[in-house]
Amino acid sequence: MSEFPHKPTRRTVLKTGVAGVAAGAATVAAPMFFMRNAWAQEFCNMPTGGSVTLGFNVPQTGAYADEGADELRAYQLAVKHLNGEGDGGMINTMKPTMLKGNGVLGKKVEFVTGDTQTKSDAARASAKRMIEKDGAIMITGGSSSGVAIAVQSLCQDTGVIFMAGLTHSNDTTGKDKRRYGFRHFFNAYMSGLALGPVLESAMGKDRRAYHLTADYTWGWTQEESIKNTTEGLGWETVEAVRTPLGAGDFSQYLTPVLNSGADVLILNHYGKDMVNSLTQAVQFGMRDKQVNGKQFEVVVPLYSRLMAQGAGENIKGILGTTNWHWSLQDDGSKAFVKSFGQEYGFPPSQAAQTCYTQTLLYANACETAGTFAPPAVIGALEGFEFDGMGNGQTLYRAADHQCFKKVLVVAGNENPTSQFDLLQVVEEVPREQVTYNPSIFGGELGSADAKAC
Amino acid sequence: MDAILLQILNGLDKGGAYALIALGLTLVFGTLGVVNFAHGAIFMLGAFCAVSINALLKLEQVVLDPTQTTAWGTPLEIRTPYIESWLGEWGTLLIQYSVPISILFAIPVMLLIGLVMERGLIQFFYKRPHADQILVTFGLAIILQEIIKEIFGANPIPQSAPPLVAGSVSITETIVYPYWRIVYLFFSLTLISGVFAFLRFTTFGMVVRAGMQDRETVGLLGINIERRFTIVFGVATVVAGLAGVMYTPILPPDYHMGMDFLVLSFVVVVVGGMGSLGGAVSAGFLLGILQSFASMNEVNSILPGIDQIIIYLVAVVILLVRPRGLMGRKGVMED
Amino acid sequence: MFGISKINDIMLLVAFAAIILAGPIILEPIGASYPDLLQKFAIFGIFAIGFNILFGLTGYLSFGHAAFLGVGSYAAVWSFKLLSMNAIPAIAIAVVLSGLFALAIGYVSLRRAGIYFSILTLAFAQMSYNLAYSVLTPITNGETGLRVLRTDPRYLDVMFGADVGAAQPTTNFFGIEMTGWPGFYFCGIVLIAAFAFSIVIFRSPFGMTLRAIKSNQNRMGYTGFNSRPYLMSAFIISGMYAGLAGSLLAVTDPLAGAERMQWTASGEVVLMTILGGAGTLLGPVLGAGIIKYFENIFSAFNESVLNSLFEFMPEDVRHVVVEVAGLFVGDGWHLTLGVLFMIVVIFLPGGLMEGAMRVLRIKHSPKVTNIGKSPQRDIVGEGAIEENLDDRVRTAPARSKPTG
Amino acid sequence: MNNAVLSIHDVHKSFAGLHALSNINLDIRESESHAIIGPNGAGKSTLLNVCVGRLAPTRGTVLFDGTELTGKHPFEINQLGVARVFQTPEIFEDLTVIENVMIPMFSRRDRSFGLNIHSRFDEQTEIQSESVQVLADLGLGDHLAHLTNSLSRGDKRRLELAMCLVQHPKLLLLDEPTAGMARADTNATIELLKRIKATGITIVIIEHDMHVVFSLADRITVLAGGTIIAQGTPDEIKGNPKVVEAYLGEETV
Repeated sequence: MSEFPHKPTRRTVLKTGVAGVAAGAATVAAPMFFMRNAWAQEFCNMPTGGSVTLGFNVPQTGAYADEGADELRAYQLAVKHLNGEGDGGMINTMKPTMLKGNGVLGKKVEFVTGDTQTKSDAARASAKRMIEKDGAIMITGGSSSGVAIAVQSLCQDTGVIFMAGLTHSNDTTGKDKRRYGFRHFFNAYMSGLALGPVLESAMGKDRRAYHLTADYTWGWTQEESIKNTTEGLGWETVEAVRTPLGAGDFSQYLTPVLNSGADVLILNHYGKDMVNSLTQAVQFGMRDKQVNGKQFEVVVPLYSRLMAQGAGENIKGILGTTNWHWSLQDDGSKAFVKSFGQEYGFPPSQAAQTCYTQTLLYANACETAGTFAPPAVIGALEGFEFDGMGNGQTLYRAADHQCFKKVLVVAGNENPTSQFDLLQVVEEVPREQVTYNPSIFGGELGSADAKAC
Repeated sequence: MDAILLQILNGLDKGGAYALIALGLTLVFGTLGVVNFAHGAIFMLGAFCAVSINALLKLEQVVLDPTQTTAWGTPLEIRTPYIESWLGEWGTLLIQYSVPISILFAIPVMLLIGLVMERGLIQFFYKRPHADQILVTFGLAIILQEIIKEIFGANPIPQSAPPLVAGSVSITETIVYPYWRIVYLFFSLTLISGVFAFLRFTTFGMVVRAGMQDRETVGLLGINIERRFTIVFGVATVVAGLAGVMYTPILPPDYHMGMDFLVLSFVVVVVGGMGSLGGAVSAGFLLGILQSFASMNEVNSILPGIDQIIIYLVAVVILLVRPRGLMGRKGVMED
Repeated sequence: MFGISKINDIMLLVAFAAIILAGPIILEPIGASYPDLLQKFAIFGIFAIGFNILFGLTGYLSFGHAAFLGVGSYAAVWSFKLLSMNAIPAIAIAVVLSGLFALAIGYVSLRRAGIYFSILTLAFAQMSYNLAYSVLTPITNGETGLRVLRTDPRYLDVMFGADVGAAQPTTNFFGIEMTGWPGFYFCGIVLIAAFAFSIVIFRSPFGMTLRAIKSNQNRMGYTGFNSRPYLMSAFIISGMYAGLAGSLLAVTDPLAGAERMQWTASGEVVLMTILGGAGTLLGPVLGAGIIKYFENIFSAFNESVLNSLFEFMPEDVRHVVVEVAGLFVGDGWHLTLGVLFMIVVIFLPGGLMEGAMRVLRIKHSPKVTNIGKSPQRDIVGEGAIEENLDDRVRTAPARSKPTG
Repeated sequence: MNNAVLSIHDVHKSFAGLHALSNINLDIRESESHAIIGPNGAGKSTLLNVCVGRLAPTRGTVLFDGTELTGKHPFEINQLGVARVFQTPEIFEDLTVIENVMIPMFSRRDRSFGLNIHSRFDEQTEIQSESVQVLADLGLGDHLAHLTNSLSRGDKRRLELAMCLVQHPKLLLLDEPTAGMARADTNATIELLKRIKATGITIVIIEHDMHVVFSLADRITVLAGGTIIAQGTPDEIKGNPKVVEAYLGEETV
């Protein structure tokens, strides 16, 4: 029927399967036999027509819905640019590039969308729909690490490339890395490495830190990474307290901080939790306090503009890291902000930038490889070195599929000139400083073999 | 010692919110016999009253400045709230005091919402079993929540406390507490006493209390108990709504905050005793304080994760050893 | 006299089986014919059937059934990790464990009835979820979810000489991989079996006793029944159904996340059951299908899909229509769900099955006034309770009426 | 007096200091019809509730067939052979008439619990035909497959009686079986109860209607203010001045 524009590409297969049921009555083995033969493609969802379908899997409901909406905007923009519509955005600044603005490998780019609900189950169900029903050749998106890891391992199993969206946990390209999964976004470990020197110069070597950590995987990896860094500086960790996800009111975790002798509060929270804990920490007067003869400081290792909006004035002057910010003045960033801003009327978020870039990088890898076959595309992405995408010279490291690029240390803007001008770049930490040895996290990539899905 | 004192303060604060929501829930249950799963959503609507007023006050006049451009090439917009350009500093002051102003606005709005809800939906469910009431109000909660999300987005929207009571006060050398939280605590105590006084000292309240004891008899006296109960529903809505308004500076509101509070406040009602006003209030404060204590490092190191389940654990224990709740009347829902 | 016979039930079951197995063709026109969604239909159908055995028959509204689903999933994944990638031990362990879990929770929760029971189950489920998400991470792998790794021991597989650790393992049923269409047929057949068992329960004296408990628990006491073990059995059976569904989730996709234990997930199965019609046989399966369809298909409608859908309209009209429709699909699918749900609770407490009976104008089907209070037993046969009774009564050996 | 089926010995029941029953000693003999009468608030229903385990007496014992009843659950007491009809019929409103009657029979067969899922409810032919018989007997033969909420009040009472009778109880407790009935209906009920009595079941009946009491009762106990003020055959009671004063007086004046 016409209302479902992306017809299943394997109608015939279905019919064979169902005919099998009809004919073979109760036996189950028969249809499966037929199906397996019918599915013998070269690789999963090989595009056969004049178009190629990408799957954009973002949170549309739940706490990260706004972030998901921004990601989706970026994806739509990327598709436009790939198909040669609009001003081309970062296609013009990317180097080296094989993209010509005529689709990918001459095929028009189409897309399907899905709702991850920020739940692993829902995200996998949605990704499976894209793979099984809509014939997506690549899945991208996600706004939390749990989801990214869950979808990434699904993609490994089905042989579909996954270009992770916003995911900051070390695990995504650490112990849970996969051959079919790629991450452009930075991670908690890099946040720690980047923050270290800045914290040192801003707060000195003699500090006592108190961590509040969201009690789940991402929170723990970030806590560990930041602790490593700060303890390396000579800071003392007074306490690291786990807070339940979605606690709402954090007062019972904040009051002990004040009398613990700590003079730095590190909030390993994200999203709503971060908005709440930071707002409340400021209300408790933490930013006006003097402890141990020093100004009490709050640090939020991972920042995003949407969170900054949620926390309002409370973020002023608070340090953190971010993957990218729209106020950067390199050609790539300027080009991207320009086309995004003209399209939607406001600047893109870091989530939008990473999603846009990932889409372009995938398309470029296909062009480079000359095929959509995942093993070749993976080969083209691994070790790919590029520039002009807003993050300076960037390397997609082959060993763990993590992008290495500069990390921005930012602080809440004291005098914002507009409602979007919330963060201010304090330092652009060079790539060399945040590069680490891939072996520290373990994990294995697995095989790149093509699979018939 | 200070730590304990602070945790009691935290608990009272949290408890204030629980108690205000639970008060309405239990009032509605005691009078109308309705289990209202949309009560959390009402709390959320109250919070968004504050957001709306703030947004209205901040309605901006946009002037394009052709000499400056944005990063994407359009002329820079210079935004000033209309109210500031009309009233100058007074306008700024109004924006800063948007939360207290919202209270004035929220009372009629929430009352209206309550009456519409009761007349439009709840009244048809008086005779239906609790399960039906739970389900229909649960559906309503989803709808209200999605409408708010459609209008305001999913991201929390911060509201600031008026400058007069922003920041924190030092009670002693080591006890520093946010001004607004103290205001909130007093506010909730006042509101609770207001509701109690209303029920105790007005004839209206007396009829309502009598109706809670024995609906049939009061009905037999020729008093139109139904109409009064409609107003009671409105009062419960206003109480939850005001709790929502006042909570915005503490917790930047988002569309889902109602659901987060709903389950907790239900537990509070059950622990206090279904239909018992005093029970709801005392259980609210009690659970708030217990939750605060359970979150202390000293406690958590002995019983890891206890802070995440303490409220539910208390509910389970109470329901088993004293099914009518702390202050519930004997025989009410005691099966 | 009961308006329904064994033959009716067998016919119902056969028709049901035929529809399930032919699902891939039947659902093709509405775009739902792909393995993952059909697997979900089957799995959540089982979940809802099980929930209905508790809620539909006894009227006890549990808000914590997702906990059993979660336990089933975790148990199954652990079986994959420690024993074998074969689905059978995983399912068996999951069903047993969730049954035990239901025994423990039921023992406590069933001491209370009504809304107290609901709150107790809710409290238990929330505790399970909170713990699974954080403190129990060594068992549940927290936020990321428990997954099968290449390096897991799998003692049973090793014993039977499988080459463990060579490649990323996949779940199987004696060699048949449990993904894609085979996965669906496997779940479908389990669903048919689960449905058959629910017919057995519904038609058995046990099932009738459960209905009687719902109808008047007080009278049950004066009739010599101890309600507690009946309720307990219903609770455990329904928990085991949930565990079965959870294990199938893991079989088709070996990852168990904590979110599936959240109370909103419990709310979802309540929605499914009521939407379809609590207390009916087919209703829960229907409800599960509709909600999963919404979740997966409606949520994927974006503006471009809508535009092409309403292409036949003139530009301006289309713009408005797309704008309005956009509120209810894509990121607004929760709104549609809420609206649909309220409509059902308010106007059609018997769920869609009651609606179907009204449309089909089955005679004497009494109007359902409360959820779950449906005197109608099912669309097939029992809807016409009063139809063929008169003949039977006449043949019954009636003595003269004593009331002269 | 050694053939007592139910013997109530020194039973006291008080609610928050209020004495609802005090010093009740009463023996119900086998196969007799025993009426308990008394003005409103005399404690008749309380006494019945104590007998079926709904209320626990504050003091005293209730023996049924030599078994102590106090502290037992209603379902256990029922299984010993005590059935009760309520003032407002307690039936299964959502089930059909025949189902209402079959369920008590399952209880008789399975005792308090049976996980009967190996057979179909509608294939219990023995139970079914007995139910049909009893229902036809009570004049409900036309309503077998009707939902009970469509029955008239009188029919509901008869149904409840049928539910008790199929269990073949040794003792049948009736709480105002004719309250609110029209004369003709009352008479029909009296006839019915006479026939039940003829089968040898022991009956305890609480009744306001003296016509019913004197047509049925072998013996009568008069309660007033929570104590027994008189006991004896109908003739003895009729002539008892205490009873006339306490109870009959107000009615016969």
